[in-house]
Amino acid sequence: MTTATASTAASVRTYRDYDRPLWQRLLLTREMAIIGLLVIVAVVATLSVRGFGQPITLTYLILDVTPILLIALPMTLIMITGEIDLSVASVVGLSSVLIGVLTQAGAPFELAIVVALVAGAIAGAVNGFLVTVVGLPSLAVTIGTLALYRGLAVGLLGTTAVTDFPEFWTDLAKMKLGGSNVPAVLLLFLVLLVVFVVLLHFTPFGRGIYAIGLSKTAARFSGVHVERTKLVLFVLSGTIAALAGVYYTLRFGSARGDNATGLELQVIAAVVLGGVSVFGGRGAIHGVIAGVLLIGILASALRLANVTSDVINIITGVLLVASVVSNSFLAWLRTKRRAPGGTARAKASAAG
Amino acid sequence: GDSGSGGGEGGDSGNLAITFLPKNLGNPYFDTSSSGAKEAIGEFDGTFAEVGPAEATPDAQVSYINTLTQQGVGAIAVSANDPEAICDALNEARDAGVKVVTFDSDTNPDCRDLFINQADAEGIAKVQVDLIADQIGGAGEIAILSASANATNQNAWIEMMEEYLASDYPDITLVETVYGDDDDQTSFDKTAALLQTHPDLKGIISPTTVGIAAAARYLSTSEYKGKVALTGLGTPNQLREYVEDGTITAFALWNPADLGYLTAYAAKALIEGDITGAEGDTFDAGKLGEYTVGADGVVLLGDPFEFNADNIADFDF
Amino acid sequence: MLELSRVVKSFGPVVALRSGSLRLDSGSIHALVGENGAGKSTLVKIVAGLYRRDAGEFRLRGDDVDFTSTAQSKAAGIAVIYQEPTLFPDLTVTENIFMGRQPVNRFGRIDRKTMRHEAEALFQRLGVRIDPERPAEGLSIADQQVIEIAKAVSLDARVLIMDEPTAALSGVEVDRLFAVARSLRDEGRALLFISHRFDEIFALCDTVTVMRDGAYVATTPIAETTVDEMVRQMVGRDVTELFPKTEAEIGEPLLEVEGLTRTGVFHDITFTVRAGEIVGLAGLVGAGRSEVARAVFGVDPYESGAVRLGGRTLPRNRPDRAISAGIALVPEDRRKEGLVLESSVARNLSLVIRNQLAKAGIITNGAENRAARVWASRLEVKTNALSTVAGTLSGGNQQKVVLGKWLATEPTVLIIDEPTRGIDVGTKAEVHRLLSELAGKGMGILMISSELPEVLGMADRVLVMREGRITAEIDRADATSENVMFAATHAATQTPGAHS
Amino acid sequence: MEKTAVTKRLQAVGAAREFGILLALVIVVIAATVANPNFLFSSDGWRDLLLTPSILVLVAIGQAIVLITRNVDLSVGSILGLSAYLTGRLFIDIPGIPILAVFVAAIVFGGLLGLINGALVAYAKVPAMVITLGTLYAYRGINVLWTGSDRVNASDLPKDFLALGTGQVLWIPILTLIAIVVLVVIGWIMKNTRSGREFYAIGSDPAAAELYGLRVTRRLLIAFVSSGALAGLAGVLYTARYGTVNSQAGAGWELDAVGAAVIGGVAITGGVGSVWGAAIGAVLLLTINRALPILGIPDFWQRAVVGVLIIGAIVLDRVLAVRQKRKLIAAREDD
Ligand SMILES: Nc1ncnc2c1ncn2[C@@H]1O[C@H](COP(=O)(O)OP(=O)(O)OP(=O)(O)O)[C@@H](O)[C@H]1O
Ligand SMILES: Nc1ncnc2c1ncn2[C@@H]1O[C@H](COP(=O)(O)OP(=O)(O)OP(=O)(O)O)[C@@H](O)[C@H]1O
Ligand SMILES: [Mg+2]
Ligand SMILES: [Mg+2]
Repeated sequence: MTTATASTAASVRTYRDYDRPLWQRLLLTREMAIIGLLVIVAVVATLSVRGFGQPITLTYLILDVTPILLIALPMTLIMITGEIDLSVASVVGLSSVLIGVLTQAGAPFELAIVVALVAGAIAGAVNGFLVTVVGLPSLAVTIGTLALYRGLAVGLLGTTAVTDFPEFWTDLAKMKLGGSNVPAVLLLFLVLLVVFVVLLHFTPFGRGIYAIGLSKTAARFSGVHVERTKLVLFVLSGTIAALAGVYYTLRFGSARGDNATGLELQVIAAVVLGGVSVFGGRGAIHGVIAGVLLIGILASALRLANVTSDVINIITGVLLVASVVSNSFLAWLRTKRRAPGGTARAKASAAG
Repeated sequence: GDSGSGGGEGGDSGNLAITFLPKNLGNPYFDTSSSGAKEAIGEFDGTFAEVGPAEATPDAQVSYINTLTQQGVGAIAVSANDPEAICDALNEARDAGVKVVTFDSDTNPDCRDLFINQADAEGIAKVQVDLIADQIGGAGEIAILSASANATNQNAWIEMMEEYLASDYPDITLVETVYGDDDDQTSFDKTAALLQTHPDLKGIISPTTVGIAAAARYLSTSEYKGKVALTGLGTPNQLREYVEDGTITAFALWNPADLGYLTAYAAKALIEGDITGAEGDTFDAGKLGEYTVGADGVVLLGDPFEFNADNIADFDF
Repeated sequence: MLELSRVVKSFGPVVALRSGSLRLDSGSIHALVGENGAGKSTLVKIVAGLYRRDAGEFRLRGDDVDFTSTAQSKAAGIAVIYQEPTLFPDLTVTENIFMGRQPVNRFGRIDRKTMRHEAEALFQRLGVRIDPERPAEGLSIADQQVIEIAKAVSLDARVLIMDEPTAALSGVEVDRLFAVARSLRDEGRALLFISHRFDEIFALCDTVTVMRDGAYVATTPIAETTVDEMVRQMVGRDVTELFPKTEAEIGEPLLEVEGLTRTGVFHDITFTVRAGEIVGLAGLVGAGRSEVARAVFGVDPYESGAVRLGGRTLPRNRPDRAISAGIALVPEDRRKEGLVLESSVARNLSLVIRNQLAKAGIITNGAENRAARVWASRLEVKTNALSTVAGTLSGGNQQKVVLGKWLATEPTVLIIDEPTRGIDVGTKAEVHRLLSELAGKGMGILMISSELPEVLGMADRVLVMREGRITAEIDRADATSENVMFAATHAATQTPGAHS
Repeated sequence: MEKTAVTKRLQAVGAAREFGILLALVIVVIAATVANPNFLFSSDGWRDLLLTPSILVLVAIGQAIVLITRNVDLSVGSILGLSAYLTGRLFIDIPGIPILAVFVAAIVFGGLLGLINGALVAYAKVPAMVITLGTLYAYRGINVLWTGSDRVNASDLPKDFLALGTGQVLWIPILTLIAIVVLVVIGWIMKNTRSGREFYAIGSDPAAAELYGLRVTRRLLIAFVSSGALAGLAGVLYTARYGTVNSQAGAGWELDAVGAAVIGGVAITGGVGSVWGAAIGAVLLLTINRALPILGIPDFWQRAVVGVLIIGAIVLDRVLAVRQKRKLIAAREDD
């Protein structure tokens, strides 16, 4: 009789969708903390740094951070699966050099772009192959391909820098949207942003990415194609890096083997700052965008205030460390507060 | 931000805020040129500033040019890491009313107002080839240790050197050109590699101050000391001990301090509207006297100077 | 010697130990029994200093103690063999045994020769042949267990705790271990022995403590109790009540596995699961049952053989294809394989069906929540919100979520590995009722279980595996605990003789 | 108990791992020497063969210790740069300071920077990669801030000190001797002492190391301090060898160090490899760099070859590991 009552009671059990109200879910997140910091920095910079408030600041900021923004999109997805791609900046260089070499050889520029993008996809596929099929750690693999792709880039072009590109294309890279101060390249980014936001947050594929990052085994047992997912992401990363290489070449009007050297660390720093866990499974694209912009605005404002690049480096480094350590610190604080009778046990252990 | 407080908006003829943007910071050559610039700017009461990237890449220079544009400085004096890559940024600066003077390493002529040339390329190439030919007796294998592979000025000189070698010294063969990226360690290691790769090497030309110092340091402790000649462009302070110990017999350079000094005065003349950069314009350059703008907006500092054991004690830079 | 009383330990919302008590005496072997999830291992880990208790008393030789690290318990003379072997795969067997306390000469140099001789002497005493210089990587579960034993014995501890040391051992190895254990007892040490095998407990131990649902039930001298009595204390009611198997109509073959082989793991596995049928797969831990299930489902590779579902051969290594063909696998280790622990209940319940939930390729939280709500309420998962993180649910509710996420795929064949491991008594009955119900609706079920009563109670047909091979196939009517155990421990498929 | 055939085979394979790199090194040296006898048979050739890799060897040893514990230290290049500049400053600001004191100061300084890394990793329990990426930036920034556009020149340094950078004792450069002494000592510790073996245990299975009651936190601190201190020592030697130090000294060395260790058979997943392998990896990496021009491969392609080498090494490692695992499983089948 009692069981019957219990089961009726249970069958009318209702489930709320969420255990926290909407505003808490939206506002009390790691991403919002970064966005908040971004807003504060932007406001403080506008008020206190001479020259920061001009519209041209926005133009330069967008032009400067676009390659990082672009590469950060696939990097976010890769890092959410718990992997990493250190070779992106080298792919930027390689794609830039390929465009240079082909243009120099007289190939149509459109063809050069296509070849560069395909080469980027292949470079990503090589990374992906080594990580998923051969089963190597991505950190080691992409340290290797970081050297390899950069080496190919430098080797292909040697001493020269190709600087002669069709004006149509170089103008396109710097074109501003209808008389405003906003560079048109922002549109390219916005299109990709929509694609990646949908891919990560609104598709079954994206659900798989998070599952892989939180538990590779459980994802595999749930029918998520772990290897294929990672392979696709590495190919995407290579392709977007190559696209960033095209932009890089056009913006500076110069194809050089050493283009974008060291950019990988900036991208990863921004992604981690934006709330993506290097253990995988956590992070969202809006946080990453905020992370990129935060570093970009800080650098821009500090440069304007005649603060040298070294201080910008220190701030980037400290932000990075602080952002991961603060998480652990908060978790530690919470457990400390929650642990009952901590002192009593401390006494017991002293006695024993 | 003291450079910003130097005057009103850019283009204003009273804004004597002149910012120097060398290829990279921490390069003694540019330290010297900046000291000359500072002296000049002090003389005419302008505001001197120096900014720059840690590594000699054009994309890093672009960010600084953009920032200077935003700050609305009176003039930018830049030594270009790439003739093309920083062009658009410079043109945007000029559109915003900032005067642009290149020194040491030029960009394309249409993205700056003036180029202050330390010495004409021909003269630089000639003096270095003559020096090495003299030191190795006019025949044998030589190599070049340059800065980065894309350095505009070095590449131009190397091209001239090749032509001059072919026409005047047929017995000298240039076996290899390597690039030390204006980095001590790289230049040092490249010197070692050169000597290994070419056992019959007679001489090395290093047309960059970082390169020649690193090469001298390697040579001075190696078995090749005194056997392989070394010359190029260097500063007396860096090379003094190698001239004294016989690693180097002679080398050349203009006075980088004078280069910076002249650049500063040229920037001032541009800002104040005394000149526009057209051929034939003349301007006053303080203690250096009067200079005339040549074709393509180039101002020539003078002939390179030859340093050797007899005169090196007279210089301190 | 060692005494724990009313010890409490919880992991977030999961209360693993409500009130654990235990007393060990010198010169005696004490047994600790209880169902899966009763809290035995948790108690052991508190003694070992791996967990700190939330409340309760812990005294060693009369002094209150509170270990904060395993080093402290080691120093206090307590040696522990954990349930899961914990070896360093890259180091040699010898190094594994002596790590952190290797013999050294006066320059601090590790004396490898002495160390190896000691390891050899230990193996001699335990009667096994393991090369002390080989890496631990790739050792069989049994050999790993032997090394754990050697490690504990070599510590020369005053208290030796063994958490299911015999689970993977063969008869001879067990006998050797018992001989060692008795000699240690005779030297005056205190031993704790955890096992699910009653025959071993009666053969070895002097006293027994029974636990149920994280709480102490009773301590009795072994001579004064019986198996029935212990089982009653463990489960709190008669065992047979737990398995309300209803007869179902058995139909066409659904899943056909033929000659499946993976070198070193399983061999020539052939069996069929038909519609409406529950096939039990029994055997000792380490027999290779889970590996077979994983290979059939496609998460593990196999070298030869074929898996057919409804006559169509499934490709290897493709769990996604197995899922779309209609197979579901509720895996053995739900915390690692079954759930994305840090994800919400809704995400877990909808993970496998994410492709069906997507409209035009787009999936939304709303669609996931709707689907999840259906299964959460059908299985009566105890939680308030669908956004609850799965890892914070109690074990039984986690198992329900795993079941739910697989039932949501509407499979034709359900493979379920250890369906009730670590589940409380009430939920256990619910799971069993659910399984019967599903079979009644025509689903084919392959149930792997280490609990004999569960297999005997639920299965229409019992397959028994031993060392990677199927050694017997027994119909429901003929299946007894004797003949299943016999097949699980003996190579030949002869009719069982009198088994002790 | 006599060794089984499998074990013997396995040990042969394990030994082959380091032997293989050594063999590759010998082949490179022979090939380069055949192409140009000066590569080996001239006093400079011989000296540079030993001298060039010595500094990287030290950094790679430190990196290997950290990698063996399943962590990584990306900040070594920045630490090297800072301590190299510190070395120069000490000589400039304290005229007549004993050389030994400078060594001690730089090593302690590097060790402290390593301690910061170690403490953040061990106590905050955050991945070493992020932490050391952060300190890579921060330390380099501090370096640039401190150095500015200043630089240390050879003329600022005592002659005796500079002589260390090029001097030899019986045909062997002093820097190489220092590297060898460090290698032998640390190699011995890693192989023969309890603490050394605990590094391996921690990297092999961190969870099991906790179960064993190993002092994981302390070991991690020691690993990072060692890595920092060795980078500090490398900084002093860098100054002695190159004579000039600017704010970018050691930039990019972190990837060379990780690359050297990985080529030398240290697994990035911890528990496997030796400092000897890392050292040979460092020598191989730099010797290949020097040999490529002699073998007629232009300057510009050298980075690509290095990349191929790193990938080749980790692929080889993986193949060997898979083969070993398969053999062990097959062996289980036999008995
Ligand atoms: N680290 C943990 N986090 C959360 N819950 C845990 C943890 N460890 C154990 N539990 C839970 O605590 C309960 C007791 O587990 P314990 O391992 O002590 O059982 P046991 O008696 O040893 O069972 P078995 O016979 O299966 O080994 C189980 O419900 C288990 O799921
Ligand atoms: N880590 C391992 N390394 C090597 N072999 C292993 C390992 N784990 C399991 N094995 C082997 O795989 C086979 C099957 O092991 P497993 O424990 O999965 O079997 P099982 O019958 O499913 O037992 P359980 O009751 O635990 O589910 C055994 O031969 C065992 O020795
Ligand atoms: Mg247990
Ligand atoms: Mg199993």
